Amino acid sequence: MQLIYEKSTPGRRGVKLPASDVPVAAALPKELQRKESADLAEVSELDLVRHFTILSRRNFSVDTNFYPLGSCTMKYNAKMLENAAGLFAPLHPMTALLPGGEEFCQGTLGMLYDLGQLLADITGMDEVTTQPLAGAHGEMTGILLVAAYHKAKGNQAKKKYVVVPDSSHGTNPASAAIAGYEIITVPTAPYGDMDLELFKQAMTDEVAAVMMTCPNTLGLFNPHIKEIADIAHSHDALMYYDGANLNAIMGKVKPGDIGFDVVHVNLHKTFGTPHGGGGPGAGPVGVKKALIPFLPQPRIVTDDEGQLRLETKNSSSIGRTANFFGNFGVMAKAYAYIIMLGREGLIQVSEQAVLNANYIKEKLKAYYDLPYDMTCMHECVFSASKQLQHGVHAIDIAKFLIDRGYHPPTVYFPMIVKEAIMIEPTETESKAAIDAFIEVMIEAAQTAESNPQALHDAPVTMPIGRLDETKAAREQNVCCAVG
Amino acid sequence: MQLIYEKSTPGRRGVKLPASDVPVAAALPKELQRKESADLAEVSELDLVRHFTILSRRNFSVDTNFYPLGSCTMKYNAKMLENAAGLFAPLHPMTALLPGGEEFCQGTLGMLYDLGQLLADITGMDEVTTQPLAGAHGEMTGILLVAAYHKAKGNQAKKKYVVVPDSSHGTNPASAAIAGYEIITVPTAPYGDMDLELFKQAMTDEVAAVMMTCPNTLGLFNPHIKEIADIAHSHDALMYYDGANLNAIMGKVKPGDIGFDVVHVNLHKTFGTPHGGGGPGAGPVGVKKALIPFLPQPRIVTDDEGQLRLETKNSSSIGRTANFFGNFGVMAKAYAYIIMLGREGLIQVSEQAVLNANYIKEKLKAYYDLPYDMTCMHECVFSASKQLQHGVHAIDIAKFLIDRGYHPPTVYFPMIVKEAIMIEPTETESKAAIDAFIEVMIEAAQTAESNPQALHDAPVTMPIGRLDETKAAREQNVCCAVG
Amino acid sequence: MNDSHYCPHTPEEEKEMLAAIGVSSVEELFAPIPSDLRAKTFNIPPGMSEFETFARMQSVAAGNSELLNFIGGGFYDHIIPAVVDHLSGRAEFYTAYTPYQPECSQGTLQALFEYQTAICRLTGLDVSNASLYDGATACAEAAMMALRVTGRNKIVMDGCVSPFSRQVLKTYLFNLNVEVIEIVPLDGLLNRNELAKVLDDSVAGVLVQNPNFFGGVEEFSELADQVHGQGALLLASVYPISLGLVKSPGEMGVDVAVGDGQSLGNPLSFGGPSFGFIAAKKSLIRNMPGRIIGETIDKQGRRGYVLTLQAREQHIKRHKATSNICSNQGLCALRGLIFLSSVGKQGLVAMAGLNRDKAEYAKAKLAEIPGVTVLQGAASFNEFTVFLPKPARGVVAVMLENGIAAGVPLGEYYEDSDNALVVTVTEKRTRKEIDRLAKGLEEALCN
Amino acid sequence: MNDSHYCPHTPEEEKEMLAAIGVSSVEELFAPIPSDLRAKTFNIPPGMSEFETFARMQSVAAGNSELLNFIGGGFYDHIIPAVVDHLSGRAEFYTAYTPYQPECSQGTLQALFEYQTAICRLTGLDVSNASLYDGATACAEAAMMALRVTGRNKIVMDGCVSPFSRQVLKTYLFNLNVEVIEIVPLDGLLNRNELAKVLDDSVAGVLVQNPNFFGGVEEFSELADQVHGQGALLLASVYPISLGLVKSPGEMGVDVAVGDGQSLGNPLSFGGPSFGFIAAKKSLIRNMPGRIIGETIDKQGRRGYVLTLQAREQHIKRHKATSNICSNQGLCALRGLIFLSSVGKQGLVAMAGLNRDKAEYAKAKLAEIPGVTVLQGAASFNEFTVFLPKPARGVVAVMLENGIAAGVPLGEYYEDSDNALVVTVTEKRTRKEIDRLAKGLEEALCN
Ligand SMILES: Cc1ncc(COP(=O)(O)O)c(C=O)c1O
Ligand SMILES: Cc1ncc(COP(=O)(O)O)c(C=O)c1O
Repeated sequence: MQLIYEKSTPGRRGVKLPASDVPVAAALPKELQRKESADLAEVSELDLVRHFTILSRRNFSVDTNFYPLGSCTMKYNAKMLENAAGLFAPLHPMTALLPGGEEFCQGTLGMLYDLGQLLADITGMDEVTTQPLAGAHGEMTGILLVAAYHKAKGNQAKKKYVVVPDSSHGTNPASAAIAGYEIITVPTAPYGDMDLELFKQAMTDEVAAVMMTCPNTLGLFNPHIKEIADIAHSHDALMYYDGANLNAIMGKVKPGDIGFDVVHVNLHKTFGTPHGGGGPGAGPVGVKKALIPFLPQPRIVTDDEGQLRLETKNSSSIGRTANFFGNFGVMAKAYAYIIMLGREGLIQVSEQAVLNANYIKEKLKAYYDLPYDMTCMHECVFSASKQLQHGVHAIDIAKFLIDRGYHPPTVYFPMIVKEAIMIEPTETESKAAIDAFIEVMIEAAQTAESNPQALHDAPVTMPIGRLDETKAAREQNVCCAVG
Repeated sequence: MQLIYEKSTPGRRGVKLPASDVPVAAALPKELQRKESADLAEVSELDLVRHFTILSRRNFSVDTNFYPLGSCTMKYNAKMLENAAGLFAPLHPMTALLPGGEEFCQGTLGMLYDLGQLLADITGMDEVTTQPLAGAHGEMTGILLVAAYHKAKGNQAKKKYVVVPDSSHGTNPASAAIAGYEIITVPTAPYGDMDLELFKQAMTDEVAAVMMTCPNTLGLFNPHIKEIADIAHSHDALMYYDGANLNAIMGKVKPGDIGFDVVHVNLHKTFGTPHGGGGPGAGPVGVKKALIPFLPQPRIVTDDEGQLRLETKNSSSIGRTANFFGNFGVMAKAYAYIIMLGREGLIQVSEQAVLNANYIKEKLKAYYDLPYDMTCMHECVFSASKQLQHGVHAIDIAKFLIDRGYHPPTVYFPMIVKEAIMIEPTETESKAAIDAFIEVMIEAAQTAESNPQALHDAPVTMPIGRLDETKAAREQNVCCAVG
Repeated sequence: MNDSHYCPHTPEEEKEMLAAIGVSSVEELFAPIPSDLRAKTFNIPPGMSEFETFARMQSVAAGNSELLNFIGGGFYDHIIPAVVDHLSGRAEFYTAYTPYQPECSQGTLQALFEYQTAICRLTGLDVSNASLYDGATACAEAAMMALRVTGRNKIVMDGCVSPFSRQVLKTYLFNLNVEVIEIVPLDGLLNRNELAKVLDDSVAGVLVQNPNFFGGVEEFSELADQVHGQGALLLASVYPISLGLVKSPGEMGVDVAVGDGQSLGNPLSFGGPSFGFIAAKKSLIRNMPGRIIGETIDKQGRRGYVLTLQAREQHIKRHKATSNICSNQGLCALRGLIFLSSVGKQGLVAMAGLNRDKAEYAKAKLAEIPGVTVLQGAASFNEFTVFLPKPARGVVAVMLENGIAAGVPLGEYYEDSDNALVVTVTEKRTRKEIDRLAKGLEEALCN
Repeated sequence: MNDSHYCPHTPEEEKEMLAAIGVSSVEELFAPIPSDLRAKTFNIPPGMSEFETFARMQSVAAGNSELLNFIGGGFYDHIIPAVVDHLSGRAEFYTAYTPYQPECSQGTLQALFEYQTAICRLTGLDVSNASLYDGATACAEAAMMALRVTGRNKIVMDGCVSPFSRQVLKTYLFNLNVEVIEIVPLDGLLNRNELAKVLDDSVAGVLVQNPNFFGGVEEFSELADQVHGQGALLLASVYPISLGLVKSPGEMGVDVAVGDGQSLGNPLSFGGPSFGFIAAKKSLIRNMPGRIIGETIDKQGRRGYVLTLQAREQHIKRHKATSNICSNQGLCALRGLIFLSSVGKQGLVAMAGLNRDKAEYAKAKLAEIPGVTVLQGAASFNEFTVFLPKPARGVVAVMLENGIAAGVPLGEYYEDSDNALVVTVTEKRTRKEIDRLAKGLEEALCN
């Protein structure tokens, strides 16, 4: 398909702008002027609309395809939530930062405050900042809070390490590294959790924090989690909870109750925001009391009259992690989602998500190797090792699924499972949809035996086949040359 | 693709409704109760969303395909207009009909009034009613106004006929018939217009009205139109203007100036409303002064203080033609469209529509028979008679175009052209899009010679091929039996 | 022209195109219009940008007041699930035309087939078309169907049918040789004795409405038998949401059911667009107006949908067509289908129940007001008639000033009904709002 | 569970599924969680319907006031063509994930490639990534890029850079071994002498902003040479709409340009979501943070797009990655692309011109007010600094009460600036509104 720039015609105009009602100003000084106008698209509005409408149809998406992408919680998100977020479109964030400006923003500040409290209850934390802009951003923020905490205690100098299990998501070590720590990686034991013995060995007083996902990326809940937290705390290391898998446990267990000190929540996974083809999400961070003094600015607080105010100059704060109050539109969806589903609704979400994952696990374990065969939470991880005997890789199965109209599960993650196939159905899929998916997965397993080449050749029904990624990386053609 | 009912599961619930905050009422008397609940779909919201999202993709549409469907003016309609119409969603029409209610509806009543005036200027009429709900509904309304006019003059008894050219759209005679007239059809002369001699012969004092489209459905402007109107008027017959082709002439010629007494305007063709897969449209009717007393109720008038009021009890009125004020949402788009484009914009619309049609006509006339080879207005009509020599019909060419991603032109209309192919590109297509269409039309003509079977077999790229229409008409399976 | 909206050609392109045509200016293309016929004036104001236009439309909308809404009269303030907008807002649906080319229109065709199915199931009848303009014109179409089917030329209609529907019917028929008889209501119900007097074998159809304009719900099974006994058709206009609870037309033996589909997922939008529906017994299908979608197969046996029985229609039959309908209300019908599929089988029952419960609560509340009495003798759904101790017109006008649209005064539409008010309560109204209505009415009556 | 939102199973289905798993209740599936760890409370309020939730959100939104807006400070009130919402609102775009599977994600991938192209062309640089979180974090990412590229650990930044960006940068870097030097502004511009004093070969990067927080537009070509002379990178944060008029970072020799994309088709939305952009010279591509889309072909030679250079990223490189970015602001970047493609090449220039013309008009108008002076010495785009005869804080607070957000008082962010106010005027502001600002300010100063 042509690029929008290839559809451009020199001189063609786009949307009409208002005519000016003021005099034309004297030109900018020559040396400040742009020489050549940026060569943006020059297309009619119809051509623009056709281009992007047709382009959109070259995506699989939750609204068109079952999308059991493990670790990503690709649930259906109610359309009303999109409308709700739109209500806030015209509100300027600087208003709240003007002198006396909070008064004019009690609606939005109140919503953020309430959302913080709801998330605090869900995660068992004492206060939440909504500023971080995604899960990884929350992780970095959280680890910076840990650093500020240790610094305030005067022992940051000796705190050099963050411990992560080898099953952790790549953002965990990356965020900790960006926040200034070295990483210690602890292997996973055969029972599917971080090896407790090796963990104990890794723990010293130089460890600033332990970052865990619970349930972990294998979809398993670590029964030793409290013990791990106790050990960490005994070294004055804080426990960091990666909330990417919160969809499994709402109302069932709270990170704050089981020893965690800092939590981020991926609102876009659990709470009502579609993934946008790669964001925007939001990664609010909840903390236990001891960490509240370090929360980012501006922080929403209530004054004596119950009015919401902004704390902007708390010198113990880590400062700002983003421009304003976070991805407010995402927060609006999360807030609406939580108040709509309510207590029972959220519990059901977790129950049904776990039910669906276990159902798939049981139905498929005769066809695919299940390295950790136990009750899972909201997702299950298979290995294509059986299929590999026929030369078929996880990626081949993924591509076969595409031909059948299914977005593939996550493959090759977690890295600790060879040829991993990580399936997260979410709670919003109907049994019929899940059964149909199971059928296709079985068909893939059978085809792996009967006709492996068919899997290597997949996909054949898409406008393009498998792409040459090496060429892409070598040529680094990241900007259109035409036009 | 499965029907939504085939995707249903007994007991599955749809959207959640508010919990009741009032007591449960005593049941309806038994004999008034429904016995079995209507067997509506029972699907999850996700399944619902997937169903209709995927279903939508089984359509060609202006936003995805060039759609040169003659007589239908399938132009691009600005997205802003959709948003504008949405602004009025919560307003109840009965409000205006309550005692003193007009006061609370000055915004909407004012808009309708202003729109009426704008349309009156465009068509050269004295007043416009916005009540009719589509073009054909406008036609019926217009002819009923004609009947009321003749009745008021006391000579309705002798007025039995409505005259239409044989090139007229089917709705014209159908509307006149529904409004109580018999139809006299006048053939088209070789010069592409209603045969003037035959017309003169048809005209008697028994004729109530002459209905014409101008430019006509061949895309030709009738140079004798004034003469025709004069003849009609000499028999006290009124001239009715089918405004379906208004896109050709805005600012260039006004029906009211050239002898027409009643006009309907298809807002959905010319003025900013997409066709909705078959409506809603709107067919406001404009009239000359003599017909104003008969306009439908409620009629919007201004009182002494310039406030807008509703006239509801004018006994000379034909009454009501629809529930309230017409398809208000469509009117909102038309109003916004007209004020946005403005004088120059509307003139350009017509100029560019005519330019594009003539360009296509010139480019294709070497390949397709052009029965009326002259300057056309906004559309041009070819015949597939050349192709018929190879056994290829207009419908085969249409289906070939589908395979190439083009919505076919109108075929087999106007009926007076054998194997008609009626092309209306509209003003919103870019030259590149038009050129590409021309290429494909040429390819079709060449394939008709080289490989007619390929055209008979088309379309092959769609989820279904040509359907058995006889079976459909015979079996009359118009309601799903499943579920 | 490249400064205009939505006309894309650059000056260079225009030049090329003119050259290809062989003319030197666009103006030349208008030569076929005799110069003395050319427009002398064109007084449309200058245009503006998209941004300014939208701002203008916002100020138009702001020219209306928001009111607490207890009015119905054919249009009802119901919940519209968010999916309705989102799905009907798919460009492929709303920027397509009537599905004349079935291979590239299966989206619209299948959806309308599903719509027809929903309407059949809702009304308990066999066949449905793909929409009519609105509920009022649907009444007229039903009457014309009866005229066609029976070959007779008399229509009897209950005066309890919406005055708007009756007016539209009379307008449609005024220039035909048809007699229209209206039965004056008796205590807000069909006067069955009066009807019996005029019902004979010259009658083509009898039109009733359920619930009627007073809010009354009636049983018409017996009437159906009487009407059929005279070889006539029973035509009923129904309020679709009520069919979650109320006996369906099919269950009553109605031949043709019609109604307005606004309440099914279409916004009030100051009166439109909505859609009309029409459903009938199978035997009447060839006399149906408008488009009908039918199921069929292609050569490979794949199921698909087409416009069927087109031989009834104007584009084939011209003046002999069963109706003049061309563009209709396809997108609104699609919204209706999405609405019905979203609330679902149980949801419609629940929604209907909510409406009735709230209306009964309101009824009881209003009946507590000194001097206010409720019309007795008829069951009701979500609308009911109350009698005030003074003319309703003035009371309603006063309450409007206080932001409450309290109901529709009947005096405008019926004789000797000056004190009667029809109050509508949908599921959107909260108990608090109903209490506000009661309080407002009580206060207005004290004035 | 079938009464819950969005959890579709019927009780029968749930039973079947539990049987297939071999457990007798859903609760059993939570057995892996030790019972003493289970939540003891869960104080979320009961749920409500979609309809009620939306009504609640409307009342939240109504809790804010509408103001006439002359504030910027990083977020700008620009026109958003209606197509932006409609096209980015295509479900296939917004309900997809990061395009890991290219064959079924070409929609997102091609769009982001086009986005990268737009950003390169706008900034005059060679390569762009597929978005960053926002403009402030983009500054921090640019600084970290400079640290990585040079292996040095000192960042110099102009105090004229947005205080928010500077704060974010410092937060990002506070636990790294990095020295951050801020140059105190001189008359609202970069103090080049001070900068020269600290610029040596230990500096990794110098961060400037154009137009800066005071509204001043500067030429940095010479600075680029000086910075390059020390082997450091010049990093510039730019306001994309200004690039319709103002010399681009590429034209000035900037190495890494960043900025906030909110002004490109993203609503103010109380601060987000927007997106950050980053563009750089080709040689720096392997040090870019975040996702990058690259063009390639399949076996049949068909062109397609993929996530490329993934070896930089966290999911491959974990703690050695160039950034921790995973989910980003894809949809906002798409909006940016649609915005830029909708206004188009000429439109962006025109829009920038309108902004400047309106701001210059406002500048002149405000300068007429007794006691008000305009900051001299710098050209400006659509923001400028004025000095009031009294502290701006109080004046702004008074004007807020009158519905005007008159500007951002600088005293909060800079020493000795209590009387300074930064006023922003976008193309959305009409002359009338600007006149209202001037009148309002004059009145507020009289108090
Ligand atoms: C387990 C886990 N942790 C962290 C993240 C990072 O979250 P985000 O993409 O919001 O930055 C993800 C996202 O995929 C994840 O799956
Ligand atoms: C020439 C002509 N007249 C009348 C009509 C009828 O208009 P509508 O479809 O709005 O009823 C049409 C519609 O296609 C038409 O093309």
